[in-house]
Amino acid sequence: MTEFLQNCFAGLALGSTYALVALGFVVIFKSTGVINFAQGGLLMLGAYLGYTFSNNLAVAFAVAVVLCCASAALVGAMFERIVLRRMVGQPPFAVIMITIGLLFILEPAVTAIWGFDHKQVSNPWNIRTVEAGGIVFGVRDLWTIGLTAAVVAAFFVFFRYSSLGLAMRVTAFDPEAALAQGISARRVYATSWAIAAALAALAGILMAAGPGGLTPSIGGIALAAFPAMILGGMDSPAGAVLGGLLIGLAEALTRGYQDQLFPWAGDNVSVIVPYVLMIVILLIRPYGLLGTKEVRRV
Amino acid sequence: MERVNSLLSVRDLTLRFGGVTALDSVSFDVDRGELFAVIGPNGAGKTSIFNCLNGVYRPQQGSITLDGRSLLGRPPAAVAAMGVARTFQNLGLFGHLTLVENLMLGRHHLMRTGFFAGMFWWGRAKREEITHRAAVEEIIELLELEPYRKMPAGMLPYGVAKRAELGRALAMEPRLLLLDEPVAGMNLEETEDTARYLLEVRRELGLAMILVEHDMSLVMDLADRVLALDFGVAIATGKPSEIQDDPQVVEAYLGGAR
Amino acid sequence: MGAYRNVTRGYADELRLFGSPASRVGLGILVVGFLVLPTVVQDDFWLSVLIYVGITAIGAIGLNLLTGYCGQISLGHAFFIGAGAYVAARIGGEIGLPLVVWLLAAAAIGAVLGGLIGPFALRLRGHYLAIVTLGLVFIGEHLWRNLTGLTGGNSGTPVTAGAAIGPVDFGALNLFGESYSRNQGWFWLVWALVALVALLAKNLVRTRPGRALQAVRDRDQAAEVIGVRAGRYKIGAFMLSSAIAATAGALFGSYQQFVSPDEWNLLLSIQYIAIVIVGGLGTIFGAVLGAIFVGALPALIDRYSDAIPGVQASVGGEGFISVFTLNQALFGLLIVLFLVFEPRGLAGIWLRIKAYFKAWPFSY
Amino acid sequence: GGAGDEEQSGGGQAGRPATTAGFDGSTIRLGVLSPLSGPIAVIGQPLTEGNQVWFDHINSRGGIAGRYKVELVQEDTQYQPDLTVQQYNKIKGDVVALTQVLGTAPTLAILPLLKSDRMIAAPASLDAIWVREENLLPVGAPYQIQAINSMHHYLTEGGGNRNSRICTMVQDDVYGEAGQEGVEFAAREMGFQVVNSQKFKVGTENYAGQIGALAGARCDMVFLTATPTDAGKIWGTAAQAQFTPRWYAQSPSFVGALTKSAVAPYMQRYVTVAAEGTEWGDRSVPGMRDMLARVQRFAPQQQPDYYFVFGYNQARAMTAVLEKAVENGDLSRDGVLKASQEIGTLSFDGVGGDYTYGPAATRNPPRSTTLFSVDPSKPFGLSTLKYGVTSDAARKFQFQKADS
Amino acid sequence: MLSVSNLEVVYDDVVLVLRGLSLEVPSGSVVALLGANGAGKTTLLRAVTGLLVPHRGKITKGTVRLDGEDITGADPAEVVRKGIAQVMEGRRIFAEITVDENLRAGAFTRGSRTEVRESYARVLDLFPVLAQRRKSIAGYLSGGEQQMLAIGRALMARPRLLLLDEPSLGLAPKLVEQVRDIIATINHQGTSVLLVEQNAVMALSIAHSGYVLETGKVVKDGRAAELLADSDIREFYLGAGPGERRSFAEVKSYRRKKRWSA
Ligand SMILES: Nc1ncnc2c1ncn2[C@@H]1O[C@H](COP(=O)(O)OP(=O)(O)OP(=O)(O)O)[C@@H](O)[C@H]1O
Ligand SMILES: Nc1ncnc2c1ncn2[C@@H]1O[C@H](COP(=O)(O)OP(=O)(O)OP(=O)(O)O)[C@@H](O)[C@H]1O
Ligand SMILES: [Mg+2]
Ligand SMILES: [Mg+2]
Repeated sequence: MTEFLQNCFAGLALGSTYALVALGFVVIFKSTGVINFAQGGLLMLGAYLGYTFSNNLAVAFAVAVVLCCASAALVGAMFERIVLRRMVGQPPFAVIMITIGLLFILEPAVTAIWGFDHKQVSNPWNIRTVEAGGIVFGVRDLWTIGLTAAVVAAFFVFFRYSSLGLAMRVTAFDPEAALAQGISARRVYATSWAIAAALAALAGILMAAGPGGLTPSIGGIALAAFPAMILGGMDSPAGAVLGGLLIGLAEALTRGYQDQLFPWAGDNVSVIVPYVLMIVILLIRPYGLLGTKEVRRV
Repeated sequence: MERVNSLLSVRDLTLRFGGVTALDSVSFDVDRGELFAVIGPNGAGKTSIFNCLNGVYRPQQGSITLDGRSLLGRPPAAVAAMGVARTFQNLGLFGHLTLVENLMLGRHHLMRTGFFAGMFWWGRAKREEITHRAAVEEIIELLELEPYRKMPAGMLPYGVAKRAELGRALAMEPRLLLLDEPVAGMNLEETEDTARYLLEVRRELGLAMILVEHDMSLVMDLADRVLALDFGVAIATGKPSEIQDDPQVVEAYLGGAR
Repeated sequence: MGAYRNVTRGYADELRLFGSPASRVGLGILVVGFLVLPTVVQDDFWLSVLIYVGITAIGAIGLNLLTGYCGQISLGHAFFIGAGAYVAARIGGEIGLPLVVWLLAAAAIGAVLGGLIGPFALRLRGHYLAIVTLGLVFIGEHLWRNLTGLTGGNSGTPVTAGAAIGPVDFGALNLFGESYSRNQGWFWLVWALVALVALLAKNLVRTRPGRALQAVRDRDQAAEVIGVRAGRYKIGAFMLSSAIAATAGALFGSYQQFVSPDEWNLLLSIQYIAIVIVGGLGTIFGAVLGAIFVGALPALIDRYSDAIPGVQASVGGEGFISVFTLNQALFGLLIVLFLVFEPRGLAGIWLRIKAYFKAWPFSY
Repeated sequence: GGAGDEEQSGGGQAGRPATTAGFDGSTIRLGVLSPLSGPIAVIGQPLTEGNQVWFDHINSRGGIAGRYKVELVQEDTQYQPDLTVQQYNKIKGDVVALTQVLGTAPTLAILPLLKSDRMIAAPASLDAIWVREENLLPVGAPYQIQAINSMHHYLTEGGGNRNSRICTMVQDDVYGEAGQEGVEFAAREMGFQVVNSQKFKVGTENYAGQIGALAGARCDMVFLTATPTDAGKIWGTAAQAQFTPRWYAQSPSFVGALTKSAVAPYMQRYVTVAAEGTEWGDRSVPGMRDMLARVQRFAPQQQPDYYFVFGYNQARAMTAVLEKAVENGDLSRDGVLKASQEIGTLSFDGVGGDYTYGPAATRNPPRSTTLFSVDPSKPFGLSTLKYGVTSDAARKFQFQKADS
Repeated sequence: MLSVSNLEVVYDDVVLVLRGLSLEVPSGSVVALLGANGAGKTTLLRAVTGLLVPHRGKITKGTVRLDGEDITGADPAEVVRKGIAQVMEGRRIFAEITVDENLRAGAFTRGSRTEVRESYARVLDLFPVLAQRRKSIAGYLSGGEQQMLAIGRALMARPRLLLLDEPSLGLAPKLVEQVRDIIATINHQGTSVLLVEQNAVMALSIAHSGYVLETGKVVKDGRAAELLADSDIREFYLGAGPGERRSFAEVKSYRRKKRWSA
């Protein structure tokens, strides 16, 4: 039982990270209708910025976290300023490709500045743990879960009380008609990119503060968060959180029990469990758990 | 009451969306060669009738038969193959394809070329392209669409696009033609043109047509019979002149403007 | 203006692919270039770059049929490429059947695997479908690592599939008393296949099935209503595109002579997406242009990196950025600039140039 | 000695080989195909630096045979097979041989080309399949040997016995499989059971599941095959879970930077690293003393790193081949290939194990492994625990040709 | 209030669509804009609201002024803030959200919540159907219902100047009358209106003045009553006078293709 709970905890911690990344995907999808392939690059950038603040500038870790989120947000907003505003009303395909282009720029830029070697981010958590009821809780994991919960709560409050959520959706759906309502597509894009980048940076610094330290491959987690986003429904923030947690749990539990449960499926089957789960759920619910159905009428 | 010359027969058609009853036990017949009009206020269920005929919507109740064969439960493509063609209220052209290609698509169900034959081009695929292209050119001529042949449909002026849609429907060589507001957004001149095309088509091909239209003068001038709907209920059927004076129709639909 | 330009003697005339004198001249130049290039550029580096580019172009044509023409985004292309490579390894290498057989077998198996997506293609739309196909890459990678008999597992497998058609062996070409290197032979083989696949694809998109694909892309419900079975064409597009992908994969494996499971990753899929978008969605020519751009540009930068200031050509050498890093960043930058300037891709630029010359003396 | 032909192109002379591809009569050019950027660059760069320092040293003495300077032609492969093929094609006409090709898949991808071009290459990985390939010039004891000797050490001096609960944790690729193969071979030879094996994908974010499973299996010892990023996370997770078996880790799992992380104390207590040669800075070993002097001279900024050592050793082996080829008066590809079969046993002066070359079929790689414990005060963070372990089982291990 | 002078618009850098067009919308008036398909009516509205950009269009000459202030090429969001709202051609409602949300999106630029609530109530009052379907997804509405929603959405912005692009399109005759009355009411409440219509009878019956557009140029303008009396306009837009309308069933297969220009 403790082992099971321990695995669940691991799943929640991992799922929280997924949720943050998936939330970033959703924010951008909601406002532009495209998948942002650069999310992993933003995450990587955020993590390295956090490293610089925490290690090179030696500010307190909490300050470093805030600074890295803020500066990542700035980068996101700048991207809108330089590139995206020119793409209003252009086909989504082109915009998707631009996010891929951005990824191709971000990755080498980060490695050109910080290099490829292993970095350790100074942070107060490291591998510290607390124990309760026979279960060991990693301090960083607890913080990850806590911060994710806080961010998600703030996120929902913000969307509840601002008209931005609606503005995002209508901009994604028909930027021109949104403009005609006085909704500035540019501002919507800038805001959503800033939010997504900040979320990515937070996920990045939280990961980098773990035992594994920081290497350029950190952005790879964005791939693992795809199923989380899809499973929840691409345009649903709540879905992203739910999807993230589900995927995290599924992954951790299969890792723990794959030997007992499906020894026939190959040694490392937990790697594909998120995708299998996603595919099964999509067959039942084609728009994810909480996504909105596309409207088609003739 | 069975009609002798009936092509389409709709009985007790009922369609609901959640709480909304779009169609409530609607029945009517369309004869061969008849121009049958459906009128009614916005949201009365006119387009929904078309969607049921086409197989886009599945009605909860009722029956639809074309020449004695049921249309219900067939997928839209199968209905098309049985000879039901249609134009759309909000334009249903394929925006990136040229006008000619759009019209050729109308002939899709009359052609056979599959993936393999298409890839290899020579032989049947080529012959088929040429014969059907000739048929399409006749329609282009009939509807005076010559100058727009190679233009992507998405860039056509509105009136032309509507005409092109009519052309695509005709290209399908249908037995029954469904027209959903063919002259909406047209000026008088274009409306006259469209009326002329419809009459010509009718004269030459003898098609049965169902016309949904809010332009009452067009309906009154062209239709043989009219069905008036309100909130999914058939409130009157009859000759245009009868319908025009029906108090229920005036109240629900025409208002002072008749 | 220009009505006389449209005078044709019949529809057959109008339907010709290379109808205008200009296009015939263009075709002639391409054919001559194709024949002569390997004898002029004997450099194995450039030939191998161009061979990879050609193979990629074939795969990209497949993806463009699916994504550009039928509107279904697929991130699973890498999976089918990989599958094709393994077919070549087993059928062409191990069993030793000839080129034509293993190419066709790869295509057939690719088509069957593509058909597996059918149920999803029918139920899912847009990005949801795209991410499911992404799942295919990961599930595929797991399979490739574990189906050791087929794939050699993690250690990969040699691919010894021969490249001979009858007596003509492209791996060691002997023609008219001249002997040509493996890379020369492969250049001819691959680019002839590019031309063949492009021609087949072009024929497809201008006939009934191709129009149906595009109708499904533009408006699938309207397409159904006029008699196009949208579901069938979606599945057909998946099958066709994966058949072509598998063919490209088989060529890839056979040319490289060795493949391992790490190669069929998401990056490869993304590269294909980049190619079709940069090249221009919905144009066959664009897929080829895109492949050349994406494949040859890095090679060009790599080759001439010494001339670029600030680039580090060797370990411990001068400079702050390595060739590849620069390469990747430049590549990203070019993609962004391109699409900001011309969202319709390279093919769009080409169209603009053509339009400019057609309209030339008159603006407006 | 050789025949006294005229010095002409086409025919060489003992000690005065004719010009050929990659050799213009005064400079010998050697290829390096390595990921010089990207995630694997952390390995490719020090390896290449190691090659370079050795050849700088040789050049400072006049070059090969005291006469011919060596120059490296470096190309970035990104660790991708297809790029490696392209880069190989780019440089093959310009080099005599390849002194480094990094990565199992990239090496396998150019192997057919090497064979048809009759070129030799020194692969920079410890795969066992290289041993029997004529066109390859491996150095060092393969991973299997490291694993077998680790098990030997654990059973004899590491506090374990045949009934200990021995487990493995390996990454899902060829490298991982090599470690697993070694442990399983040892299990048969030494008569113990592997009670639990975990595999993981490179770049996994969370190892709680695997660590949980290992802990659940009550492992006393875990043999780890990983790269540093993953190893750091794995040990971090284990430390958090308070799971404390004896860890034996294959050499590439470790990197000096790990000793600066919070996991260091845990590693100090529980981790043993299996590698070859001696610790960085150990002046009691002559080869290491020389190497340090050369690093000081040619690359003073070089951080301690055992990939550097590996590259250094590769260059040494290649030098022996070239010396032989020059002696034979033939630097052509065939000449170099022939020379590589004639060099016999080569000593690396204790920086690596002695390797018996000769024809591929009779090659005998080193069978010894040095075990290190983690010690942050050392230059590379490792201090020698036991130098040069050579178990009987390791001697018995047979090397097969890569089947094709 | 709105004054457009000498405007030239080019699409795609090549297609010249407006050729020196000038037009006035006096404060407090309803101005009708008539013209055949493709004459450039929609283009004019786009030029006023700054929505040319997504269509690759550009103003190459001329100015647009709102109350004397130059707003040529201004940011669309800015234009809405200055009090111009428009009902776009083709409805362009947001299909995937509810009717209610569509209406609220229309009020995006407005600050006061109470005022928004007032406008909301007023719109639902004008279009009772929308009140019934408040929670429905807008994309499933019938064509006419969508048109009502588009008009309602524009009204939510409480504009000073309302641009209407074919508001009667697809509406039932009775509703056309209602829309006409609504426009009149809005106008009485102080909003100026520029009305683009194919239904010339309807447009001229409430307009104070009107313009006729032909290939990007104004070919005729004047007070509504004058235009109603003009014989060409009667022939091409009104179908002669009431009672003397010729039946569509008797249209000759040839047409008099007269144009004012060219
Ligand atoms: N797919 C659907 N989901 C929900 N409601 C629908 C759907 N299709 C139609 N409706 C509703 O059914 C009713 C009838 O719609 P329909 O489109 O048939 O009207 P119509 O008579 O064509 O009106 P109009 O003249 O405005 O085009 C409307 O109230 C509409 O909102
Ligand atoms: N995005 C565009 N690119 C190129 N040409 C365009 C574009 N939009 C419109 N046009 C052209 O500009 C001309 C005027 O179009 P506009 O839409 O303004 O006409 P309109 O008077 O509103 O017609 P309608 O009554 O059909 O709505 C047309 O010839 C049209 O083909
Ligand atoms: Mg309707
Ligand atoms: Mg218009």
